[in-house]
Amino acid sequence: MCNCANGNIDKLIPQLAVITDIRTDTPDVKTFRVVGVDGKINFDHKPGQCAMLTLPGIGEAMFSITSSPTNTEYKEFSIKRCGTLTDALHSVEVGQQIGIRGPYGKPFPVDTEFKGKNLLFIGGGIGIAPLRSVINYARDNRDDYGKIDVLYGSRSKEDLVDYEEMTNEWVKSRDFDLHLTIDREQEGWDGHVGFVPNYLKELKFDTNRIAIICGPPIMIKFCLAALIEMGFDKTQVYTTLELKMKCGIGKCGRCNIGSKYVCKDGPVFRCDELDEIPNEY
Amino acid sequence: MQVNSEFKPKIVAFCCNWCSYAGADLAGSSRLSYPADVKIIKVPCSCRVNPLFVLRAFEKGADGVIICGCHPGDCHYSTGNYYARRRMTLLFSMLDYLGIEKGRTRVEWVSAAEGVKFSTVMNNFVSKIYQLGENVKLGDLRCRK
Amino acid sequence: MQEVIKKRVKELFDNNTIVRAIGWENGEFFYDHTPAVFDSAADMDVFVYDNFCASNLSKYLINHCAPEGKTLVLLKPCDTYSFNQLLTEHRINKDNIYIIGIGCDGMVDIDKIRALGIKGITKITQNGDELVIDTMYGEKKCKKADVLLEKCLSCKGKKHMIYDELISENEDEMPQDASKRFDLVNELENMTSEERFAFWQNELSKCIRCNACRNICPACSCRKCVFDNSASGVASKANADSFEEKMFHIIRAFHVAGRCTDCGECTRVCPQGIPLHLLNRKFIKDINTLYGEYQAGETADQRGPLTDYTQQDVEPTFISDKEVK
Amino acid sequence: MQKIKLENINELLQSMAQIGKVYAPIEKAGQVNYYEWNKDAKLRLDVLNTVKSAKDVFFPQTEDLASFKTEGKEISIQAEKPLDEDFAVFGVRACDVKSFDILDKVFIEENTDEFYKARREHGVVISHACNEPEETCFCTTFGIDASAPKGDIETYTVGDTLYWLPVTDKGKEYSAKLGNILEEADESQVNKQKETIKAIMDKLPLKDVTTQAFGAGKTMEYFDRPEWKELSEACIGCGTCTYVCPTCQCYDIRDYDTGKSIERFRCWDSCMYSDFTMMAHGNPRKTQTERFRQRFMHKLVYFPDNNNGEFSCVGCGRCVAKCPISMNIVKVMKALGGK
Amino acid sequence: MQKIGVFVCWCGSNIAATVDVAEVVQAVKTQPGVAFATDYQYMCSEAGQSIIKNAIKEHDLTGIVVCSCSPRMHEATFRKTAQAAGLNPYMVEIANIREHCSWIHKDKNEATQKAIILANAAVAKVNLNAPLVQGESSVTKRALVIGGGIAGIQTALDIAEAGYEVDIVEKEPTIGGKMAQLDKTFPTLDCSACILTPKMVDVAANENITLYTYSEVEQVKGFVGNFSVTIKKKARYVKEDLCTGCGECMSKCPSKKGKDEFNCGLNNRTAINIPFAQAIPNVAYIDAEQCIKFKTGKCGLCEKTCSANAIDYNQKDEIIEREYGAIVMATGYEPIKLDKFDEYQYSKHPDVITSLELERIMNAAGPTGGTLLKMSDKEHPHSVTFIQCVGSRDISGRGKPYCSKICCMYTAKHAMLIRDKYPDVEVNVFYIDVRTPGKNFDEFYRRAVEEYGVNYIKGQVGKVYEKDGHLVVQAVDLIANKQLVLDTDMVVLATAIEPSKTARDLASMLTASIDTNDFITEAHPKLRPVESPTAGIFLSGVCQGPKDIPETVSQAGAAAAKVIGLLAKDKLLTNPCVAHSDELLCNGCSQCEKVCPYGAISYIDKEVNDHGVRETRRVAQVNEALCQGCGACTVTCPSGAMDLKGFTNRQIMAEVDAICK
Repeated sequence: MCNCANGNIDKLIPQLAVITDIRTDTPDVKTFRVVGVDGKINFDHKPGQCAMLTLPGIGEAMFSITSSPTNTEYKEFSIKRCGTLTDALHSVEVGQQIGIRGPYGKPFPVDTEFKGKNLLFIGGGIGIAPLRSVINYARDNRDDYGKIDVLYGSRSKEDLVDYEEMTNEWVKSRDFDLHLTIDREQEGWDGHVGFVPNYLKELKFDTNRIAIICGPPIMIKFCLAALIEMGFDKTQVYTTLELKMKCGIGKCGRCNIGSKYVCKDGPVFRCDELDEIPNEY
Repeated sequence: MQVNSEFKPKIVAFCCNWCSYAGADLAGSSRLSYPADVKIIKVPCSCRVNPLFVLRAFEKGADGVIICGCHPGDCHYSTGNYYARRRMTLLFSMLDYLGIEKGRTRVEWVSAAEGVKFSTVMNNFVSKIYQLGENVKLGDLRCRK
Repeated sequence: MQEVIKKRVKELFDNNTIVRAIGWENGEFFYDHTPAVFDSAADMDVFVYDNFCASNLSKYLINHCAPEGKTLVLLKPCDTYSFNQLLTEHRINKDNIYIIGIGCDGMVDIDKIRALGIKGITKITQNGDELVIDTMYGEKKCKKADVLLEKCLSCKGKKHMIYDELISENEDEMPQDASKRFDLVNELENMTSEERFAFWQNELSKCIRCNACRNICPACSCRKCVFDNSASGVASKANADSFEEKMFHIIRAFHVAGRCTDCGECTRVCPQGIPLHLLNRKFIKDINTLYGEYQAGETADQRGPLTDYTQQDVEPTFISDKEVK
Repeated sequence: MQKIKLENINELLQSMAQIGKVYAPIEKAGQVNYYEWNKDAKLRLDVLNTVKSAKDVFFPQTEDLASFKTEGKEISIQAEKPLDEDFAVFGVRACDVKSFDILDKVFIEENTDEFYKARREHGVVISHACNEPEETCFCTTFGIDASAPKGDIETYTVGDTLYWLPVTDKGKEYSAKLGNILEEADESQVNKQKETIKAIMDKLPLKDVTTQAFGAGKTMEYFDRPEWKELSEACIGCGTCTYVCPTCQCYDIRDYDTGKSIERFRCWDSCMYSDFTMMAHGNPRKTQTERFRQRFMHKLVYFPDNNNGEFSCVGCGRCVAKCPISMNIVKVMKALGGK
Repeated sequence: MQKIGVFVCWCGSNIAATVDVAEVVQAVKTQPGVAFATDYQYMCSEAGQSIIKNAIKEHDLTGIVVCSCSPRMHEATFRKTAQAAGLNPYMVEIANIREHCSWIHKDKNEATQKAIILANAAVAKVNLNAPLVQGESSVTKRALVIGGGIAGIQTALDIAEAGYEVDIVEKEPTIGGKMAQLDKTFPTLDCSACILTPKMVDVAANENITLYTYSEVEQVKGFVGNFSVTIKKKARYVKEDLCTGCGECMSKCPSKKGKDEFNCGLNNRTAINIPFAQAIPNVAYIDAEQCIKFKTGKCGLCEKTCSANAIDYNQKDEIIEREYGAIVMATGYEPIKLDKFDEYQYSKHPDVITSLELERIMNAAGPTGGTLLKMSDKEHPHSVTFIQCVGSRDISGRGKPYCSKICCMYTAKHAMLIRDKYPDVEVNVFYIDVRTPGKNFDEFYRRAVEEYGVNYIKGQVGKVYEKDGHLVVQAVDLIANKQLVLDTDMVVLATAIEPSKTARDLASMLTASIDTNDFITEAHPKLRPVESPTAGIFLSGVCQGPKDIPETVSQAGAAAAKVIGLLAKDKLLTNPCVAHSDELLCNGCSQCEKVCPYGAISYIDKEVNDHGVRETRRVAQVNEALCQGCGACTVTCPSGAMDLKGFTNRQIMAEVDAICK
């Protein structure tokens, strides 16, 4: 009966999981820790992949898995409140069961193109969510990668997701630099102030690295332009796309751009690949 | 007419806050009984009742829907029940046209002073629904499973 | 007529009265004309007006009465009712629109011709009351009256309710069969409740929820339909149960009650041939009998019957008190 | 090859129904669609195009996926089981038969959809050759031979007789179960008929419609063409073309609260709908032009891109006949490809 | 999702005897959103409220459901409780398990199951509740009194005395109303004019009072504290500020055919006219329909006569816009038309008159100079017959179903006055019942019978007819149980009174409810008798129900007190359960605007951002201060753009779903 990888009748059927921890990151972002009802979730993922979360009657939506695959105990999802399902998720308590299916999408090429390279992560707002999985994976496999820089910005200090983890754990990693910025001056903030693309230009990275951008479309656009200006080739830059999704397996048609399905062929794209598909995102 | 003894109808009564809900309160304080199958939803005015609500009730398994408001001319908002009267007249006529038993829907004007009328109206309506039996024509079968 | 219209529209382009025109353009076959937006006099070469221009163009104006320049629209008599209704509801701005009212002597339903067993049709010409049909298998003839579109069978008349100029030869002709408008509604009303239920169950269960009826309807002009709005609580997409199509069609008819001009587009476009106009006409008939004769879109400043009342209105009980058949 | 007199066709269907459900073109309230056959049904084998295509049988407009029950924080999930009984679909025209291949590529080749796959495995496709193609037909454009409709069993109407030719093993197995209701026949009549049909096909008005200009790798060539705006101008954004199309496969997944449980079901959706790609913060396809383009680009370019140049259209002509404003893939192909 | 607390009240045994409250508590705990549930004997008690407050704090509740008596009883209580615990008061819903459940059902299981469903429905609603905040609106410190009879005069004087501005709108050329037409008042028999006219003079003299006579209210917009009223001041053709009221014009006016309304049309008046000597304002007006100048263009005698140059034939109606914080209805009454009572010959015989006409005949300023005369031949009558309940307590449909209340007493007064002044006149009174509840009323009636020899006959008059030059009354004497045929010279009909014909139109302008008899409905028949259910509208005098003068004056004072209480406030809190339009969904079709009884919806062109598409659209806007929250607009809105806070589509459907589960 069970023909599917996830042990279910069909890929579209979620399996049961339970929320074991809820962390409030920012006023509108919470991170949920999810495990299978009988312990582990029976699918593995790679950094950058997503999963569909279900609250029955409210709906289903695709979220980036923010925990690293090196952590096999649980999966984490950092979720910003922005619609019906996310509203509902933000109001649940520990112990709430949910439906989960996945993994979906093409991961970051952590074991191929990224290997041995210097990595520059550029994130804005909730855009850090997909990056966190890669960053932690790279930290856990520290020897496989070169220098790691994380440039992360948000509206305000309160809106910096994973601030505790970044400042308490990430910075302790070898060859790791964290560059934080917030949009406007704020009391109690002595770090950098300014938009991410501008800070990126100020930091003047050399091109001997791979850049991974994730954040609001406008930020991605300007960061990409800045990187090109700095001499990066598009093949050195990765980003993720966000479109409406229903099935997660490239059939329902929503996330179709050109011949690509973001849920299946993305969400991770190398920037030169984006030139080959219509600008419909 | 065959009456199924097991049949417990679900009846939704939309009552306007100013007249009919108070009329139902008066029926209560006067201990004027009517069947427990009737469940009241308070709305500010009969004109708040959207045909969607009526159909929604049937969809989810209601066997009868009754709307109660102030007597024409006595609307707290002066004109609400006049609009409600036209809307419901047309809606009920359409349901009848589609072959839905017309006894399943009703509008009654019950004032705050008419506890007796409220009780009588509900007794009559419920007995009509018992006569008609289960609503099978206008419901989502998934809710009847 | 087609050439007269074409010439006049070109003139209006040339003297800069208008910057665009909405009409019909030639299709693959002689009968599949598509509504089109013409941007210049030269574009008008593919303009067509004949027995197969049934589509009501008034709804397109919602998106085409933008402030820059005037848009010309060609409206048949029945289309002008929809136009007026859209004006009433402030969905279009007359200042930016130039209406040519064009005459119409009824539009033809190609499916009705096919239903007569006439196949391989290549061309149709009108000769008085008769249609001469060229087919791959020789010439055939039929009475035009026998193959009119459903919506033309209860024509409201040849008079335009609103226009800037007219190109019409039969403006004062009165409809012949207006009295038959409610015949089918009456017929249904005279059935037993069970028969009616069976009739509608049969018809509505064919519905595929393609929304053609809604999207073509000039009265269904909501920016976002409740049935498409996931926040409305009643959104639905396909009929998972026989209830959903009933809900959709009852509510749709109710939402246009008192606003529907009976233009008949819903029935014309339904891919499953559901006589949707019989729902709208039921409301129209009830409104006429209960609240006085009302024709939506007759003028642009009427108060609709559902936003109006009299103290003496009939009580809803009159329905439940009607004799059970 | 076998045969049966058309006047006895109900006996044939009766025997078929004993093997499993039979879906066939049946008239209800004036329209012909695929419904389950029973002896009171009005079979319309003569009708060329059903309103909804035969895809409805394998990929139904709505189907349940799972049922959830919730209590407090707890949830239980009950998945629907894929179909587990044999059935047949009878009277499928060549174009619709071909559409199953296209759907198979979507639903089976990668990330298999178990519900669809189960139906395909259990379903016997009994095709029916076209005798009188209509002017809206352009299946030849996609290399489809309406006179040889393929499927598991091919059938032909010649005069007052239905000819029956099992093609695949599945078809032969099915035919074997029918016993001796069919009598043996030779192919001469059918072959003669095929020639006649071919002759008609050559005369069809849309016979010259060509896909030459389209195909894999042409995304950027066509994406920004100005014709899209003109072509889509009249489009009312309904789903008629999508829902009557035998190859459109977009779907939605929705939940329905019955009061006792949450039923998760899948239903057809249309890329022509304004809310199809709508997200909380914006819509990547803002106007009808983009949605219109998506549908035709998908059929003519994107799908070939992913499927060795195969088009996602079978030329059945349903959209040509049914579009409320008479805009269709033929007009699109001519407008874009002709220039 | 909310965190909801459910509190099930026993109401002593009122609920607990029929509903298993513990079972309700257990059942609701499984509902989505419910974080806490408990029961208690009296939730409305201090202790009960403490349970709620503590639970809100302890469990961090975002909403509560109280299963108790009707929300009409304690919704306000529990909202305050919630507020005290820091919860928005509109996150409270009441499941009415007493009036709608325990009190009407006997079977405990049945009642318990219903209570559970009602609780579930309330929970389902609260799950979708949103915190609502009451708005504030200002108060215009001025009152409008519609009607310048004794009710309006008294109300206006009391409000003005408290220091607030008040305007009186009176449709007649003078204030005074019906009381000014009366001769004497019961039961003291003091002169009506003598006690009324000083008050009229006070009105004129009071700086806080502005009088608009010969004026009508045309339109009312706004809401409590902020009414905007359009008043039409009809042209008098006499300049009010110049006219001295000398009356010269009246003596010269050649048109003398107008019916003198003040004297009930019993005599004629001139076209230019001052209704009566003590009129306030004491200013003439020209009846254009009677005036020869207006009819033919010739004449102009009054203009020539007027030494004050006050005549202005070109005067136009004046439209005045004024703002008010409160409006008092004091529109009074009229005797009913007697055209359906042909049996009494009222329209046919001049000696059949109404009681009000008799008042004028008895009055020294009346058509006969105060002498009781037959109107037919101006002869002294020898017999007068009174018929009671003409059109009152009538269930035939010709008259009014109610008792007009004042007739018994004024008839006793009339009978007594006639017998006092003309002892030779025989007075008979036909009555159904004599109703004399009131201070000194019954004593007064007994004096009429015992001291003045008025002949009271219990019975109904079948018909009145003329025979040989005098009137014949055919009646039944119910006590003697015999037919009576009585010759008489005059018949006086105690005609029923009905609310002024202007009341219904005014009520709809004011959105005040009105009953089938056209009396304005009070907010509560016992507890709020001088207020309309529509906030800011108050009732004074007979417009609310039949009353005599002392009752009218006391109600007028009460209404004034309520108005003063309102005007004394600087801010009013508004109902937050108002309509709201989602501008992204709004089509701008104006249907909602058409059904709004308060004119609360207007349309503006606004730039919106619809999922990334920026454009200017015509969208509906609700004035939250005007909106009263009826919801009529929500149903006209096909797209669902218009919704009602506190009763949203989703909330109501959630209740429906919960009930139909």
